[in-house]
Amino acid sequence: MALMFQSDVVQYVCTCGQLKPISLMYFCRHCLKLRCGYCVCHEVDSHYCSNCLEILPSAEARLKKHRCQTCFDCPNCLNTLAVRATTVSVRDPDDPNKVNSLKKYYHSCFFCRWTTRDVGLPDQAVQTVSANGWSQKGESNIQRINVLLEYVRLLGMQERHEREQREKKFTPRSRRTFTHHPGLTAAHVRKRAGLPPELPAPSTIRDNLAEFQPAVAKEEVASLPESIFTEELDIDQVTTLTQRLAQPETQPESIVDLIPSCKHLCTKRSQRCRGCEHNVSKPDLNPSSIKFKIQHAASFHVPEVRLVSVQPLIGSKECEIVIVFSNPSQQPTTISFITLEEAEAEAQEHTEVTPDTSVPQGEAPPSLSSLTRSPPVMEEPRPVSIAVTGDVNLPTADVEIVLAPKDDAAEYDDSSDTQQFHDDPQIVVHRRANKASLRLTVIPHADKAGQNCTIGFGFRYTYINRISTPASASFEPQKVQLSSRTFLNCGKIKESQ
Amino acid sequence: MSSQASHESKSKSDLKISDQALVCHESKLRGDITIGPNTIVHPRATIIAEAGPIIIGASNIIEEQAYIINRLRPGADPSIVQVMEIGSNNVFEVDCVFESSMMGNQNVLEVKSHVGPGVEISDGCIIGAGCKLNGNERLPEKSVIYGSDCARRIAMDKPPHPSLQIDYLTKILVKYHHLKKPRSAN
Amino acid sequence: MIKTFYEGGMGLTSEKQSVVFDFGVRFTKAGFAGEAAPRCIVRTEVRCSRSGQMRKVFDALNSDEQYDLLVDFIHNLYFRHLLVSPKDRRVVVVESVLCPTAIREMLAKVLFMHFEVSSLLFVPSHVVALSTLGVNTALVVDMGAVETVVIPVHEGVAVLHAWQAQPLAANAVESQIKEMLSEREKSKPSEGFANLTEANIEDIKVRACFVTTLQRTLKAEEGKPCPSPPSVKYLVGPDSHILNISGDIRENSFNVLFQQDADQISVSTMILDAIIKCPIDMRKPLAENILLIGGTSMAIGMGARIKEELEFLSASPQYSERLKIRSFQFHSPPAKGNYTAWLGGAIYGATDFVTIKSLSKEAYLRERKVPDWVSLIHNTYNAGTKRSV
Amino acid sequence: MELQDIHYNKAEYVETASGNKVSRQTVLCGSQNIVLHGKVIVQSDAIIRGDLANVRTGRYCIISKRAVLRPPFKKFSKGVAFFPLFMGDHVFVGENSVVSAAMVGSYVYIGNNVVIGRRCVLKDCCYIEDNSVLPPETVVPSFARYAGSPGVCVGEMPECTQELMVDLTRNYYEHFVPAPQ
Repeated sequence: MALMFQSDVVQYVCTCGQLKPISLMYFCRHCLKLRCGYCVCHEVDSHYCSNCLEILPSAEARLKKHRCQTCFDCPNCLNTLAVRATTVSVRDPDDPNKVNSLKKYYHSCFFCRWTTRDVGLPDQAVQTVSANGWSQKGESNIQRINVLLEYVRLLGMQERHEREQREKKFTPRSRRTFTHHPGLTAAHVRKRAGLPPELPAPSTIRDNLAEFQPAVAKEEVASLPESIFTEELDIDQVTTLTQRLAQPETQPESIVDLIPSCKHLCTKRSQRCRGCEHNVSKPDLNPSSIKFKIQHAASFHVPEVRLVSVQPLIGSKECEIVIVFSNPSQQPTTISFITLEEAEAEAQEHTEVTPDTSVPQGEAPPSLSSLTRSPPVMEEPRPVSIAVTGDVNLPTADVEIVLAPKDDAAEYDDSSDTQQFHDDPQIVVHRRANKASLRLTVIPHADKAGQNCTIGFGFRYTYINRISTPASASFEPQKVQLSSRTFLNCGKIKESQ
Repeated sequence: MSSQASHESKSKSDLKISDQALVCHESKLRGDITIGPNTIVHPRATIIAEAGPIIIGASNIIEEQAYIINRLRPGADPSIVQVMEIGSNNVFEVDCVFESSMMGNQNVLEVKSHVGPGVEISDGCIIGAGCKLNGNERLPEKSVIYGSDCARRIAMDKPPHPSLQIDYLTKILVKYHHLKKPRSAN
Repeated sequence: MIKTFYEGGMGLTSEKQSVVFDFGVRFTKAGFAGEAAPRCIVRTEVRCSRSGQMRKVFDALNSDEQYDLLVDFIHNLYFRHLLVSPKDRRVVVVESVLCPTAIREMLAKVLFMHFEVSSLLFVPSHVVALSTLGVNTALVVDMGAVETVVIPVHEGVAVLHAWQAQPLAANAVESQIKEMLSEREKSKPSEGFANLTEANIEDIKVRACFVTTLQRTLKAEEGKPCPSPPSVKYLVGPDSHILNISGDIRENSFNVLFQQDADQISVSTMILDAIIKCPIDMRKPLAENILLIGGTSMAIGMGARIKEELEFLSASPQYSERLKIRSFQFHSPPAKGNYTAWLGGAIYGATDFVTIKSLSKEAYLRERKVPDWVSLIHNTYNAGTKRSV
Repeated sequence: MELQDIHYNKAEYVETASGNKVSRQTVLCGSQNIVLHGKVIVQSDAIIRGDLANVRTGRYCIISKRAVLRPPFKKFSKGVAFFPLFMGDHVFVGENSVVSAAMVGSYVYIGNNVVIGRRCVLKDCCYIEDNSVLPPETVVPSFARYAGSPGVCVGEMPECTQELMVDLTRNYYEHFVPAPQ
């Protein structure tokens, strides 16, 4: 249970140099590399409301400023408001003697008991109240801001105009480079096709600019109310900063000016490998679904290491630890140990062969498909930032341990394994299904007593690559040898006697 | 421990349960306790009258793992009898602790709330889930305490009356639970 | 009418809205270009995934950590608040002129290399704040968390040699509140004070304190203080310890910004000094176009006090000789003080200036450097506005 | 670290045919209304209020010590009704937590000392951190991580939460063994 309890006991080294538990990593089946949340590209797939779980199409979500139109947050404690129904008696307009009962709705917070009635908002006749039902203050600003926007836009156009004139004069060909400029496409494609530029004439711009009224400063400023020196302050009637900032536009200072705010939407996101642009994870669209269209979690592809037991760790003394390897694949996997340095060198070596130089570290064999793409943008991998505080005696690299394939059906079948492995009983202490427990000896550094004993090792494992590359036209699954580096935190080192 | 046991045996006979009250057998009641009509005590609720009697009014709900204790204050004179009075229509939700000596009517102690000995609760207050009050004060009417910082405000209305819930519980609990008999020792 | 004309114009309307950030030491404003208010104003903090504690983003111990904190923080801004993919979207960052180069280089690296944004435009907060007014000359006073920065902007150009910056802002006020409280504690310790947190002090400042008038302060200095405003009972911590916030604290804690201590510097002298450092012909337009921005400028009574101070000081022997201006006028932008600069960036970011002036991803990848803002923007904005006059 | 064996007193626990391990120190009110779908562990002093309404859990649920599962009620104009409490498979409920949800999905982790208010809906694969308080009727979407009071989303769960929870609850069940004599 790497994540839930001790997320930092066993950590893998990601291609980008980050240390992460395997549960937080992805495996790109095209690059054959480990990826983590840090080195994948996150993309917003869909928007939904976390309360009503309604999905909103992106265009609509953008239009609604990424807020749900039916769910509201309490302006007082920011919890979600609940809709309450009441019946009110209304005198019938036609027959004064008749009394109709009418259903009315108001919003109330189950947490701090704030209600829309507290601030005098009238009850609504429909359950899904649109935000317009409660008038937003500060509307007056919007008009002015629109005027300002247009003004600065015109200035911008004027500027562009000048620039284009200049460019026409001096470097007539330079416009071509603009087509590489993202965003300018439509206007410039038009121009390249010989159509007139879409910019309005400079004279029109000037005329429109002349219409603009700049703001005028005034002598008067909001003065301090005299009453502040004499009247008692009821601090409970003054909003907190958190409450104010939840409504950035109005930032009300008094509790009575708080109005419910539409709930912010949530997103479902997909993750894309930044090396090859393939998705490593893509969730189902439905907000209630926990299924994935694409899910390449590292734990589905890379053998998982877990720490089982540790003998007391004493500085400079040999201590025994037991780790368990489990095989996530449906095929037998062979693993063998290598040192950290070897694993790192192996990663580097592969990089040199790889034409994809922008991904300087990785275990993958050269992949030709990357030649056709523009180099991906990626941060430089970092050196691993963990200090090893114990040495580990690893079996030599020629000791190969075969892990049985994972068999989902076996989970329900408790019959013992019939397969025979020719294991060295000194190393392999136990086997069960797709798992093998191994015994290693660790020598904690004597001078690190009181600290955690961190050990590290690399291991090679076989991986069946089922992706057909254009280079190898055959669809035969390819068996490749990959390597990985892991760091184990074995616990506190005791003082040596 | 032995002194506590003797205290217990002495006070067993002091348990007074109104005949309209409903006290589940699996609740733990110790000491001089009076339970008013229509009050419901769920299984595994604990009421301990240590420093003096506890008088619980009508139509209260005391849920499982609620812990109401009239505690002997450290250093207090044990000869002075200190009475804990709980009014009517209060709800003590799961896992709440009430140590104060005074509660009015129609209050709610939400799940895992804690009211220390120095806090007097007036009427219509809600102590939110997980809120712990340990000061010395009297909460004004319709106070609401909520959130991790025990923020407070005054509500417009009192919390809803628990009578509807009591009606339902009275019907349902008798089917499943043995009850402590009114006015008798257990 | 301008509007209809515009819509027929550009091919830009179909483009994704640019994202506008204003990273403050305490609060960050984030939203979209062309919108009237930021989508969020959040504390510049991230929750550390290991410890669960909140970390202030700009309190990093080293540059690697700084980088990681920025990545985490901006990731949150995009996916929890703005809810759009950062990749291939333009970014406008409103930055202080005094922002260290290392920070802006790092921001550029984070945005380009980690978030793969398509272009980045740094705009100086003091200059873009003017686009919320449509003027091109103003004296911009930015009162933030750490410092107050005064920069005169004349015809769209920041008059850099005249700028003033002093740590006279929210932090100073909060230390003052703390000091005044602890002063009283010496004689009468209370549990309320013992349990007081930084967040409480900020809360006290926001909810109980205000900026008093110069009149009252002068009277108090003469030894004839006016009666203090009523005190406030403030509850601290879950045990609701009562802390008494005296009228003195409520009224006078903001005075720390206006006291001319040993160094003879206050917010008001900064403003006057900035004016004096400008050429004579600029002085009057600047004094008549003062723009107060930043969260601290939102304190109740701040504008009135600054005005009073300026009028008083300019007539005092300290300044009367050097400065002949006696009248000061203030702008009221269509925004709250704490996001005025952001709004400036949002207005500016919705125009062609973004396409013209931004640093593109391609250019950044070639150079791996951000040109200095002076060469990037100020002459442009100036050029544009000048022609319009 | 791989889970270590958790030993229990053999005399204290009852193991049913479907593999449920239920402590005798629990209060299962209205046990005829409680359905535990197999390999469920209910530890000492846990309370399940089947008397109020039906309580149904899926397979491999772990109800820790002193946890309370309590069907929620809702007030109507005419009276009060208690609603059943449904819980999916592979759910972990931490110690001292009070769950009054209407629905708890599968692969949900509820930490220690958590309050899940009345009629909350916890979707699959969500995670409630220790000491959180979810006000009544809160909806926690899938893969969300909630904390605080009131509980708010503080982060996300990894994509393989389902596998992690299956692994956790299975392992827990396998390591929950009688103390050696």
